[in-house]
Parts: sequence; structure tokens; C-alpha cells
Amino acid sequence: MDSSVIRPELLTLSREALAVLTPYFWVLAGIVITMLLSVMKVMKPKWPVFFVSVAVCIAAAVASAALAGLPPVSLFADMMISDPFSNFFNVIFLVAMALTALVSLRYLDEEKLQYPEYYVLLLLSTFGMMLMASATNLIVIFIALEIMSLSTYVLVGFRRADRRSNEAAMKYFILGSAASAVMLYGAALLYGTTGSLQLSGILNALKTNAAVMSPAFMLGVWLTAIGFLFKVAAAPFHMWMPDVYEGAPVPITGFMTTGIKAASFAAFVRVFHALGYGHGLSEAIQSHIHDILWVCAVLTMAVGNFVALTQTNLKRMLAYSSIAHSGYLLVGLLAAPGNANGYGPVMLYLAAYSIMNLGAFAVLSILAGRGDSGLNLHDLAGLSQRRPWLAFSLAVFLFSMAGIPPTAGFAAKYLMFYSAVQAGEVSLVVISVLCSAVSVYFYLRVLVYMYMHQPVGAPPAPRWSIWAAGTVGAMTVLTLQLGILPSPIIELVRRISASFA
Amino acid sequence: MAWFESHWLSTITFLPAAWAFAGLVIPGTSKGAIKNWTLAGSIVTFLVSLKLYGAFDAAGAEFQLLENAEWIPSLAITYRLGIDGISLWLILLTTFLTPMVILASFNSIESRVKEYYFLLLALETGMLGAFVATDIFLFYVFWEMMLIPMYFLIGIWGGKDRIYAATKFFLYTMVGSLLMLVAIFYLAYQHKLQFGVFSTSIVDLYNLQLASGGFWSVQSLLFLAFALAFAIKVPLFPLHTWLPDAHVQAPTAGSVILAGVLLKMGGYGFIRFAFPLFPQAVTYYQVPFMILGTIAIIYGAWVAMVQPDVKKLVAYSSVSHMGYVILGLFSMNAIGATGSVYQMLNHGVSTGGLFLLVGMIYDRRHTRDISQFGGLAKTMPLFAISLMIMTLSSVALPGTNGFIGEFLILLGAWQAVPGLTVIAALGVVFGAVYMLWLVQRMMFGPITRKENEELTDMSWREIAVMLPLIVAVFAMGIYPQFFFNKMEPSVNRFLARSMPTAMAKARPPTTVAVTEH
Amino acid sequence: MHNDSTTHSALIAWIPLLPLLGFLVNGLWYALFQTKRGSKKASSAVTGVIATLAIGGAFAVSVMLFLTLKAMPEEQRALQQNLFTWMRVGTLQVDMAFTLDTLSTLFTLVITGVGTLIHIYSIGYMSHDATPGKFFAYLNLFCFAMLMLVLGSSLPILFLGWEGVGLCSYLLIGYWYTDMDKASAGKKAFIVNRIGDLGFLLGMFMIYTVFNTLDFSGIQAGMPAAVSNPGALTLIALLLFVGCMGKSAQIPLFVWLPDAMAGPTPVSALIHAATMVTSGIYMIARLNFIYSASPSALHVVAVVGALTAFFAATIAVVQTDIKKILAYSTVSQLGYMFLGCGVGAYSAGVFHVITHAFFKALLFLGAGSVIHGMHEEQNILKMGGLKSKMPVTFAVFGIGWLAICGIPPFSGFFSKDEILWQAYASAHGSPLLYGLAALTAAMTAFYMTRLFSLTFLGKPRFAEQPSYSNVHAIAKHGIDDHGHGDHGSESKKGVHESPAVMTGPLIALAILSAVGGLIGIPHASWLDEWLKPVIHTGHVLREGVAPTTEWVLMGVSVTLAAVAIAFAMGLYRDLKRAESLALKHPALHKLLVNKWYVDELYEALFVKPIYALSVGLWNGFDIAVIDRVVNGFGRVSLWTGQAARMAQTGSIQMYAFMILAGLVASVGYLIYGLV
Amino acid sequence: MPDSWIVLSLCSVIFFIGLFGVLVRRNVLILMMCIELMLNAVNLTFVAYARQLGDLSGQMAVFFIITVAAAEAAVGLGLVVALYRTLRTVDTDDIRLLRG
Repeated sequence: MDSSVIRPELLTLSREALAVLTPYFWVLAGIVITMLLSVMKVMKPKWPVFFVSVAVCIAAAVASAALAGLPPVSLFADMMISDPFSNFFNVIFLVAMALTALVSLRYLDEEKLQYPEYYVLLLLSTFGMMLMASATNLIVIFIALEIMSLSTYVLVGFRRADRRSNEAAMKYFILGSAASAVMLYGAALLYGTTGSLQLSGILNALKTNAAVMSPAFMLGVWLTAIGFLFKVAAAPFHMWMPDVYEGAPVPITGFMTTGIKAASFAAFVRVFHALGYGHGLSEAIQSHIHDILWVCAVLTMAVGNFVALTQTNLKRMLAYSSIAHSGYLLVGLLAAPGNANGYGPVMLYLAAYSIMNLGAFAVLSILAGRGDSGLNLHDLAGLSQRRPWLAFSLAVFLFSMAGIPPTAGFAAKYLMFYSAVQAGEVSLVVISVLCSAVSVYFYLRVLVYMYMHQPVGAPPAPRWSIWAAGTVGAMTVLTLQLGILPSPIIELVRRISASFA
Repeated sequence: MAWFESHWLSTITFLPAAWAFAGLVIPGTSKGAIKNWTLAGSIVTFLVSLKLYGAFDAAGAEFQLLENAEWIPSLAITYRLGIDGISLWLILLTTFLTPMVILASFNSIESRVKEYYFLLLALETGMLGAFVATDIFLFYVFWEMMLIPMYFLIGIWGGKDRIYAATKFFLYTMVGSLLMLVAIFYLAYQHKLQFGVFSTSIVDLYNLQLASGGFWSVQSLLFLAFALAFAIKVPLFPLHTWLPDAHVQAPTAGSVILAGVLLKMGGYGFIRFAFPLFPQAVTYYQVPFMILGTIAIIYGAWVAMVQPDVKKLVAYSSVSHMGYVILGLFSMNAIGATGSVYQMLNHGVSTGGLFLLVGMIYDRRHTRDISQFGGLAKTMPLFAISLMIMTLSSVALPGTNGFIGEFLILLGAWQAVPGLTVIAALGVVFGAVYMLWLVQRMMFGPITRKENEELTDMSWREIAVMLPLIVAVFAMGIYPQFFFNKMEPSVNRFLARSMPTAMAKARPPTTVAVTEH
Repeated sequence: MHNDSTTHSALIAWIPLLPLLGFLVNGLWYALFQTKRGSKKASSAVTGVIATLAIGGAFAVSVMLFLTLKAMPEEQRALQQNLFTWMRVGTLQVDMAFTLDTLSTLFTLVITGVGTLIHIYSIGYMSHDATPGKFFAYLNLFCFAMLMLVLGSSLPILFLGWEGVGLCSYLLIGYWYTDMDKASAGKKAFIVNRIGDLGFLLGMFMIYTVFNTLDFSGIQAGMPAAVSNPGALTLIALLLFVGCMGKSAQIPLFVWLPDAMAGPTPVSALIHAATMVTSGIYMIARLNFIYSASPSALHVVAVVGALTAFFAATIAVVQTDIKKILAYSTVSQLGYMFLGCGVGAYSAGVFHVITHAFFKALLFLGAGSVIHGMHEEQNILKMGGLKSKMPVTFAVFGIGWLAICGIPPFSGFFSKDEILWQAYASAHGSPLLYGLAALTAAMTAFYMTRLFSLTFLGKPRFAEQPSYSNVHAIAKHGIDDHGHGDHGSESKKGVHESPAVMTGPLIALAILSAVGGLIGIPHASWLDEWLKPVIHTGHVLREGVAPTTEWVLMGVSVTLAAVAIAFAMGLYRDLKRAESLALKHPALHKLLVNKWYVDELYEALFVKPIYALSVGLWNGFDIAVIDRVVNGFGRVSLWTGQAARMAQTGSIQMYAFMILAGLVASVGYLIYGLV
Repeated sequence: MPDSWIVLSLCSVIFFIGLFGVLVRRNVLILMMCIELMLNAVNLTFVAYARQLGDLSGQMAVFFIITVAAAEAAVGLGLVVALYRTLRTVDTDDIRLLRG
């Protein structure tokens, strides 16, 4: 293309472009306002910042939800796109963000960490996620990823007086940067072999000339994939996750398990699809990538579940279970091209997983004591007598993670396995269900402590706050609702994935 | 009212749960109110369920009192209820046993009363749901939901090793049922391939033609996936080891429900799903399963004989009795199958009664060690009489319900594999050995321990618990035809479906007409 | 005539139902109102009268129906009643239906008749018992079951009664349950019977496969077709005979009957002598057409019968417990009956059933009266000279003794002689069988005489005041559960004759034992005639047997009996000589006293091994293998977790290295795939 | 363009030097430098390809990467400072509290 010509239409935004960008504008506005509020010394920034960030999230979420029905709109010369897919994920991110903020408020007070930067960084990271879900250009994806990650590095290390928090941040930072460098190198190779950074361009190149599929291209594909596999903590690229999750402040852990995982998968799905998996790739390459991902999925499920058996710290246990869930998601990803539901199962699973995880971590942040202490199994002993409703909610979330009806987790699992079976991945599904049978054990163990043990000692007084309690309640209801009447959301994700592919 | 007329099954299924939720408003401190409220709920459920007997027309369609609602249209998963002559009786058994276990728990459960009775009613809903579901996926959902209340019942109100037992129970069942879930998906997909649409409604799935022959054939693998889940539930040797632990650790009510209803889920599953869906596989595995059933009969009896713990003894006797069920089912003829279904009801009544009695004596002495007893017939004559009657029913004395079941099962099995039946029939002897020996050690002889001298006989409440069971024992033994009349057509349909030869010549109608009432 | 017979058919059900009614009345009354601690127990008079009325009513009905049958033309002498369908499954159809034909009517008469007498007797015998209500309830229940057994028109109904009587015998043997030995005896009886019933069940299944029905009429109708398959018929016959072995205490399943004497004496008389134990003969007579169709099976029956007869007699010779002796003699007499059936002389077997019912009931009740008078003393060595103390008992017991010894004209003579003759002469008989039977007859005479003389003749060998043994007996049974609690006062009277309520039945039975044989006088046997509709087997003689031989054999047996009696009389005039004789053959004596060690043998062969095996299976397989495997899965997964955990060292470089490793491996695989 | 392979292989060499640096070095600051090395290798790759393809978007990408790298360095250094405050070390062998 001739780059010397100035193309003014790139510099202005059409009306509909502006319309579909509203959620992003909301969040940007939120970022700016919160920054200002936190530096202006007119008043104590805690409440205004909190309210603004939550408000913009809600506003943006509403906007995205409203946009979810519209046909795709490509923006900034195909640098990014606003389609139902991206809006679906935007809602997840924004809700996750809002709930994290709600949960954090009291938590930060207790931890003496009530700094406005916290919310700013949350918003920034959320913005990065939104971009990731909607970017269609490798460089944009990279930038979005970095926006998300850099703010998250800081959030992980937010309890900066605490060694664990710092260590977690450092590990996350080093490995994360290295991984994104690897991914970037892959992007470079893709660019070199296909001559385009646009996902659509890459796909075109693939479809038009087969010569593209050189080893260099394959290397590019795979290095990019590894970048994402690292972010979603698929074995053997998972090892940062337990440490980081354990070290990070509880609400942030919850935020990461939902937001970052969802964002990474969203982008992964886009790239994966753009790299022609399931359509366009030559048979040999296709089958090889399939094999590798297959092994990856099995490893991930196995490692996550089996190691989780040995954990006694709830945060760490949930970290491993989160790895395991990445494994299930990979199953969905593998099976996606082969079945009618496409990437729908992945989307539903991410939604359900975010809901139950936000709920679970909300409970944990209520229970956690000073410096995230008091999160060992035996600290939960007899919780059902001390706090019946809290115990009940946690039980619901855990059953949901174990995939037992009637919960969201079950709905997500069966849609995913149902689709995988249709895609002919029967052996993989059998392995997955056996792994989830293993997982039942460590989820049940928590219930055992909550319901079947008598309280021991004096556990830290729970940090009640109306916000956190509200979050837990809402998530419980949502988990059960999705479990009993999953039909609407299943319809939704099917429609979206249909429009997407 | 009209709504009820068209939704009897939903009403009966969800009545207990609704009642339980309504009961949550009662403050946990007023235990008496909670107990009575729950008892009333279960009795109301029973009375309502009696309506089914009249409503079900044996001569009518295969599944009756149908309800069909969209649930997950995108996956063609429907909320589809219906009963046939087999589930009818299992439903009645469930609603019949629940009030008794609730009444039996009045004195034995004192801690966390509210949760306890809530869970009992929730459990009832789960069980009823599994029996009325005619959508295989819906069945699976109820099947799994049953686990949760039972898990807590064992784990919270159980004995010393309750946590181990509860976890074992839960995991054992999970492993089996998860594989079944995969098989269910596969079936639904097969239906899509063969008929163009997804479906999990069993009347549709019955039409599937699945490749058969050999171990690795689709049909055999699917059958095994189902059979594993059901065999664990039955429980079939050698998958039975969760049962003794669960039974012994569970509170009385838990044991009764477990033995009385949950074990039946296994047999019911075989009848409703495994057999009609995979006829060739069933014939392929007929003999192996009959052998397993026979082993279960003898093995269970022998192991039961040497148990020092009375509850464990009864638990192993369950293994033995359910072995008969498997034997009869896999004999694949009308006599054996009817016998099996009947045996399931019998086992619910007699073993349930035995567990209730064990619970009563446990409440008095807080031990289940047989050697702790002896000569109780002297201090507790009524208890002795009840125990004797339940024992007779359990050893299948003619005139009691047990005989009808075992006689038919053995007769049916004889038609199929005589050699095996000879061995299985030995269970008749060993059954008598361990039960009578139990009675002798507990009831007869001189009173050796001081604690036993002042035991009080059954209270009126306990008599009220046992009386219905005793009546049932003789009623079912003397006039079984009352039950067969409603059962027979369904059993025949089941056989027609389950036998490849019969399948070949005439497939029963799969379009189900709603029968008006 | 016809509708008359139908109206009468409607009455059949009442024969079993009346005792059932009695059971319900007494049983419910007892269970609901007499079990409360300290509640007043109903007296044996009231409850006994209720029970007696019930069984007596049944007797009246039986007599009436018997007369009806008699009035009917011979070929259609059978009444049917169908109450309701018991089971109808697939091709199987079992009705709760009764048939009263010439065979079953005889049994109903014996059961209800003898039963009534024994009920009356029990009123007296159980007068001191703590829970007569329970006792009479059981007794009625037994009669009900027994009547179902003989009236049932299909095998399952027969089996219903068959196991029902087993239950009652279990309950009544263990009636004084606080004595563990008695309880165990009951259990033993039930379980040994169960082993027999197992054979019965399988026989039923076999019949169903061959005849496709379980009704007697249907089976009979199917015979012509079935004879083509003799193997199956033999199998059926043998399997059913296993059932008889259990119920009628034949080798090898006879071990329970002697122990069964732990029950109250009326029970021994009614169940373990007169009625229940003969149900095996009833079944064979009922299904005689099957047995006749299978000579080999018949032969087995005959041999087992003869052997049992002899074997039991040998044991009876040396026993000292009065009831034990009678028990073994019962086993022996049952052997006779099977011998009779086994040689095809079913009517002879039935005949002996009837006479045996009379005199054995008489003997048992007499023994009961003795025991009652002697305050629970059962050892005949501690008796003697009761002739003067209990004249009535002495007299009637004497009649019973002569009857069983086979002295004409008492009933035993006719029936036993019929069997002996058939054993020798019938087509299925042989001299060997006859020899065994005759020898047994002699031994029977011997040991019965021994019993009789040691009990009634000679001089008393007991202290006037209650000896230690019976105080012990009282103590053993406890004050209130076994009667004679107030023997403290009564025993002062010392040995005494029993009250009229007990002697009355004795006399009645004595008369029956005396004249009962007249229904079966050789060559003019009313019985054979009467049974023709059911048992149609003309007695064909073995070739080479002259009809006149019958008279010779008759003489032989009578002389044998006489000699044996004389010998015993002489031997047991004083015990010294008897003991010296015993000392001459210590080994043999020991063997016999210990009943050929059969119990010990079974204990070692079956009971112990199976128990050990079960323990082994439980600990060695259930826990050690299955459970270990199950928990093994858990343990292994845990170990896997631990192992995988090792990699999680916490070192950044380690993690980075893992990433690189994964990268290299996967890329390697990719490139390898491409080139 | 025949000559670009030299550049590209050079880039890959540099990239892997950086990667191995991350593996072997223990000082956090040096680790960050290694990461910079990797990023710059990527930059070079972009440029080379851009030249090979005669397409500007590769060149453009480089600017973004440089910017991001700068931001990354800033955050990283901040974290290092915080880490050093609490642990008094920047040696990766000493930051192994979280494990197992």
C-alpha cells in the first residue's frame, strides 16, 4: 500500500464508531477522573475514587451490554473491532472490576492500604482487558496485554510492606515480560511470513497462498500461542500462577483469576481463529497443533487437580484449581472448530467461572485476617455454625467449581463436554471428567472443614461490609440461576460465537 | 387446581423441597415445631403420591402423567416427566419410607435439627425427581443432586468415621456418574446424527441404533459407562465397599433412605436406561453380570455372617439382597425381571425396617456391637417381635414379601442359567444363617449385661414407625398381585425393548400419548 | 350333588383359617397387652381354650368334608377351592387354591384330630408356663401352616406351608429362648430345613421348566408328555427328596430332630412326631406319579429310608434321655415310611404315617406326663417303678409301646408289617431292604422295651424329694419363663399322676393306637381303596415271590419283636447287667452314645470352614484388597500431587526453564512434523 | 531479499541470548536487561522484515515496542525497589518464600 498519501478518514471517527466506543470512553474518563481526584487534595480521595470507579464500570458495562446485539463494527482501520464477542467479554471484565472494587473497600481499610492508585490501576488493567478482547492487530493486542499486565504487576505487589506480595509481583513481572517478549517475537515472525500484522490479513495470506506455511510461520504461530498459554497458565507454562495468586492481595487474586484469564482467552480465541486453526491450516500442521494443545490440556488438568489435592492454603488451592480450569477451557478451545457451538462453550465457561470465582474470593476476602492470614483449611473449621450463610455461599461456589448440579459450573462443564464430544474429542473428555472427579475431593475437603468439623480457637473476626456481602449474595444467586436455567446464556454464547466465526 | 391436574408429578416431586424452604422460617430453637412441620410435609407428600396409583392406568401408554417443558432448547434438553408401572412403585416406596425415617429421627437427632430436616426433605425431592424424569439428562441432574443432602446427612450427623464414609460415598458415586454423563452426551449426539436433531428424551433415545458386537463396540462401551454408575449405586460386587462404611456411619434415617431408596436407583437405572438403550450389549454381558450378582449374593451373605457390628451386618445383607436384583434383571425374562423390581420394593421395606430397629436399639444402648446384647427378647418383647418379622421377611419366608421376590428371581434365573441359579439359591440358606444367628445373639439367651436389664420396650412412636412396615411385609407377601397388576405391562415393555430379538421384530411405539384423568 | 360339593368346597379354606384366626386372637392379645413389663399374663386355661376351639373347629370341618368326600362317587372324590391369584407373572400362574382329595383329607383329619388332643393336653402341661398365650398362638400358627401344606393345590402353596411349619418348629423349639442351647436348637432346625428347602426350590424350578406349571393337576396332566424325559423326572424327584430329607429328618439331614426335643413336649408330640416330620411322605405320596416314573429315584428313596431307619435305631439303643430316645425312634420310623414309599407302596407309607401319628404322639405325651410328674427329670436311668405312681400314664404308655413294637393287633403292627412285606415283595423291593427293615424292627422293639422297663418297671431310682437335677432344671429355666416355677410347693407332693386334662387326651390316643390299624388290614385294606384316586399303583409283586410268603414274613417279624422284647426285659431288670454289656464293647458304645459323631463331623466339614472362609473373605478380600485398591486410587493421586509439587521450587529460573523446555519440546514436535 | 536472513538469524541469536540470560542470571536487574535484549531482538526482526517486505507497519510496530519496553522498565524498577526494601536483596535465589 502507498503510505505517503494522508487518509483523513483515519483521523476522524464516524458516528457509529463513537457509539460503539462508549464503554471504552467511560473507562478512560473514569481513569482520568480518578487520577485527578487522587492528586487533588481538596478531599480525602477514598470515597470519591471508589464511587467513580464503580460508577464508570457499571455505566460501561451497561453500555457494552446494550451494544452486544449490534453487528460488528471495525474501528481505527481494522486495528480493533467492536462485536458481540468483545462486548460480551467487556461485560465480564467490567463486572469483575466493579465487584473487585466493592470487595476491596473494606479489605484495603483493614490492610491500611487505602490508596486511590489501587482503583486507578484496576481501571487501567480493565481497560487493557477490554482492548485485548477487541483488538484485531497483533501490535494492538501486545499493547493491550502490556497495559493490563503492567497495572496488574503493581496491584499484585500492592501490599508493598509484605515480602510475599513483593516476591509475587517480581516473579510475575519477570516471567510475564519474558513471556510477552516471546509472544512478540512470534508476532514478528508472523508479520514477516504473512506480511501483515492484521489478524484478517494473516488469515487472508493463509488462505490465498499455501507457501506461507513455512517453518518460520509455524514458529511464529507457536510462539504467539505460548504467550497466551503463559497468560492462561497452561502447563508447563503455569508455574508462576500459584505463587502469584498466593502472594497477591485476595481481591486482586480474584480479579486476576477472572479478568486476566478471561482477557487472555478472549484474545487467544481471536488469534487462534485468525491463525486458521480448524480452517485454513494445512492438515499436518492442524493435527500437530492439535496434538500439542491436547497434551497441554491434559497436563494442565492433571497438574492443577492433583497438586491442588496437596494444598492447605485456600488461596493456593484455588490457584491450582484455576490452572485446572484453564485445562478444561483448553478442551473447549480444541473442540471449538469441530462442533456447532464453536467458541460458545469457552465463553460460557469463562462467564460461569468468573462468577463463581469472584464469589469465592469475595468470601475469602471477608474471612482473611491481617496480611491475608487465616486462609488455611483449619481456619474454616465450623464456619457453618459461626456464619451459616457465608458457609453456604462458599459451598455453592465450591460445588459449582466441582461441576455438580444445579450450579453454573455444571452448566458450563456440560456445555463444554457436550460440544467436545460432538467434536469427537471423547478420550479427552473422559480424561477431563476423571480429573474433575479428582477435583471433587479437594473441594469437598473445604466443605468438610466448614460443616463437619467443630470450630477450633478464635479465628479472625470476618471483615463484614455491606458491599462484600452484597457481592457474595449476588454471585450465589447468579451461580444457582445459571445452573438451573442456563438456557438464555447458552443461547447468547451460541449466537455470539456464530457471529464471531 | 387445573394446573395441579396436569402437573401431578412436578407437584409431588417439588412439594417436599418447597415445604422444606417454607420451614426455614421456623426458628432453629423451636425443635418440636420443626420436627412436626417436616413430618406433616412428608405425610402430605405421601398422601398426594397415593393419587398416582389411581391415576396410573396399567393398560395405558408406556409413560403417563406426562409433563413436557422446554428447559435447554439449544441442547434439546427438556423438562420431561412421566411414570410407568415400575417408577410408580418406587415413588410410592420413597414417599412411604420418608415419613417413617423422619418420625424415627425425632429422638435420635438433637444437634442442628433445622438443617437435618431440611436436608431430609430436599433428599426426598431429589429421589422423586430421579424416578419421574424421562429425560436422561434431567435424570442425571437429579441423580447428582441426591448426593449433596446425603453427603451432609452422613458427614454431619454420622458416626465416628463419618467424614471418611461421606467422602468415600460421594467420590465413588461421582466417578461412576461422570462417565455416564459422557455417555449421555454421546447418545444425544448419536441421536443428532441418526435423526437430525439432538435429544435426551429417553423415548427418543430408545430408537437409536448403535454398533454392537465385541468389547470395543460403541454399544458395549456406552453400556459399561452406564453400568459402572448403576453398579456402584446398586452396589454390585466388587464395587460395594462404600456401602458398609456409609451405612454404618450414617444416622438411622440416612441408612434407611440409603438402603431403601438410593440403592434402588441403580436397579432402576438398569431398567430404565442401560437395558433398553443397549440391548445387544446387555445380551453380551448377561452372563458376566449374572455371575457378579451370584457372587454378590453369596459373598454378601458370608461376609455379613461374621460382622461384629449389627449395622454392618445389615449393610452386607443389602449387598446380598441387591445381588438378587441384578441376577433377576439380567436373567432377561418376565419372571426374573418382575421379581427384581419386586425385590427392590421388598428390600426397601425389610432392610429399611431392620435399620430402623437397629437405630432404636442404638438410641438406647449407644452401641452396635452385637456382643453387647443378648436376651433382649426378655426386656423388649415388642422389639423382638418386630425384629423377628423383619428377619423373616429378609430371609424370604413364604407369606412375607421377601419370598415373592427371591422365588421369582431364582425361577427366572433358572430359566436363563440353571447352573448359576443353584449357587445363587445357596443364598437362601446363608441368608437364614446370618439373620437367625443375629437374632439369636441379640434377642435370645440369658441377659448377660446389666445395661440390658432395664431397657425400655418400643414406645408408641416407635411402634407407629414399625407398624406400617410390618403390615407392608405381609401385605406384599400375601397379595403381590396388587402390585404386579400395575407393574406387568411396563416390565413386558422393558423386556421387549431389552431383547435384541424382540427389538428386531417389533419396536414398541415411541410416540407417547398423554392419558387424561 | 355338584352344587352341594361346591358349597362344601367353600368350607375348605376354613380348615386352615380357623387356626390362623386362633393365632391372630392369641397372638395380638399377647403382643399388644401381655408384653408390657409387669402386665398380667393370660392363663393357659383361657388362651388354651381359645386355641383348642380354633383347632377343634377345624377338626369338625375336616370331618364334615371327609364325610362329604365319602358320599361322593369314588372317581370324583376331590374338592377344589380357589381363593385368589397369588402370583401371575409371565407364564407363571399360582393361585391361592386348595384341593381336598382322599389323600389330603386323611392328613387334615390326623392333623386336626391329633392336634386338638395335643392342644387340650397342653392346657394342662403349660399350666405353669409364663407365656401360654404365646405358646398357643404358635401352636395354632403351626396347625395353620401344616394345613396349608396338605391342602395346597400347587407346589408354591405347599412350600408356603412347608416353610411355615419350619418357622413354627423354630419358634417352638426355641420357645424357652433364655436357654441358649434351646435357641440354638431352634436355629439348627431352621437352617437344616432350609438346606432341604433349597432342594425343594430347585425341584420346583425344574418342574416348572419341564411342565410349565406348578399345579399338581397340571403336573399330572403333563406327565404323559414328560415321561419321554426320564432324566429330568429323576432329577426332579431327587431334588424334591432333598427337601424331604430336611423336613422328615432323613440321612444326611436328620441331625436337627433330636435337638428339637428342646421344645416343650407337646410340641415334640405334635410337630416332631405326628405331623410336620411326615410332610415329606405327604409330598412323595402327592407326587407319586413322578416317583413311579423314575425307578432310580425311588430306589434312592428306599435305600435312604432303610438306612435312616437302621441308623437312628442304633443310636436310640443307648440314649438315656427319654425324649431323645423317642426322637431317634421317630427318625427311624420316618425311615420306614420312606422305605415304604421307596418301594412304591405309597399307601403303606401313608398308613404308617397315620398309625405312627397315633402311637408316637401317645408316647411323647406319655413321656411328657412322666417328665411333668417327675419335675423335669428326663433321664430314664433316674426313673423306674412309676407303674404304681402314675397308673394311667403307665397303661397308655404300655399300649403305645406295644404298638410301636409291632405286636398285633395294635396299630403299629399292621402298618409296619405292610411296609416290611412291600420292602420284600414289591417290584422295587429286595430281600436286602427287607432284612435291614426287619433288623430295625427288632431293635425298635428292644430299645422301646428298654425305655418302658427302665421308666415304669423295677424299683424307683430317684429320691422322693426333688433331686438336685430338677432343682437345677428349674434354676436353669429360670423361674418365670419355663413353668413349674411354683414346683417348690408342688414338688413336696413328690412324683404324681398328671391331671385329667392331660390324661384324657392320652387315653383317646391310646384307643386310636390300639385300633387305628384296622383301616389297613392286609388284603382288606380300606385305606388302599380310599387312596386309589390319588395313588393308583396296583401292587405288582417282584417275580419269584409267592403271595404266601407274606404270612411267613408276618410271623417272622412278630417273633423278632417278641424275642427282642423278652431280651430287653431280661437285660434291664437291673442296670448292672446292661452296663456290663456296654463295657464289653466300649468303642461301639461310645460311638453310639455320641450318635456316630455326625454333628461333630458336620461341624468340622461345613460350619467351621465356611465361617473361617467368611472371616478370611472379609478381612482378606473386602478390606485388604477391594478397599485398599479404592483408597489406593486416592493415595496414588495424592502422591502424584506431591511429586508434581516438587517442581514448584519457587525459583524464577526454574519456572523460566520449564517455559523454555515446553517451548523447545513443542516447537521441536512441530518442526519434526513439518519436515 | 537474500540478505535479510543474516539479520534475521542475528536477531534470533540475540533473542535467545536474552532468553538464556533470563535462565542463568540471578540478579533481577540483569534479568530485566536480558528481557530488554529480547525485546530489542524483536525490534530488529520487525525492522528487517519491514525492509524485506517494503511495508511500514513493521517499522511502526518498533516504536510502540520501545515505548512499552520503557514503561515496563519503569514498573520493573519500581518493583525492584519495593522488593529491595523488604527483602534487602535482588538475588532471585533469595526470593523463594512462595513455593510448593
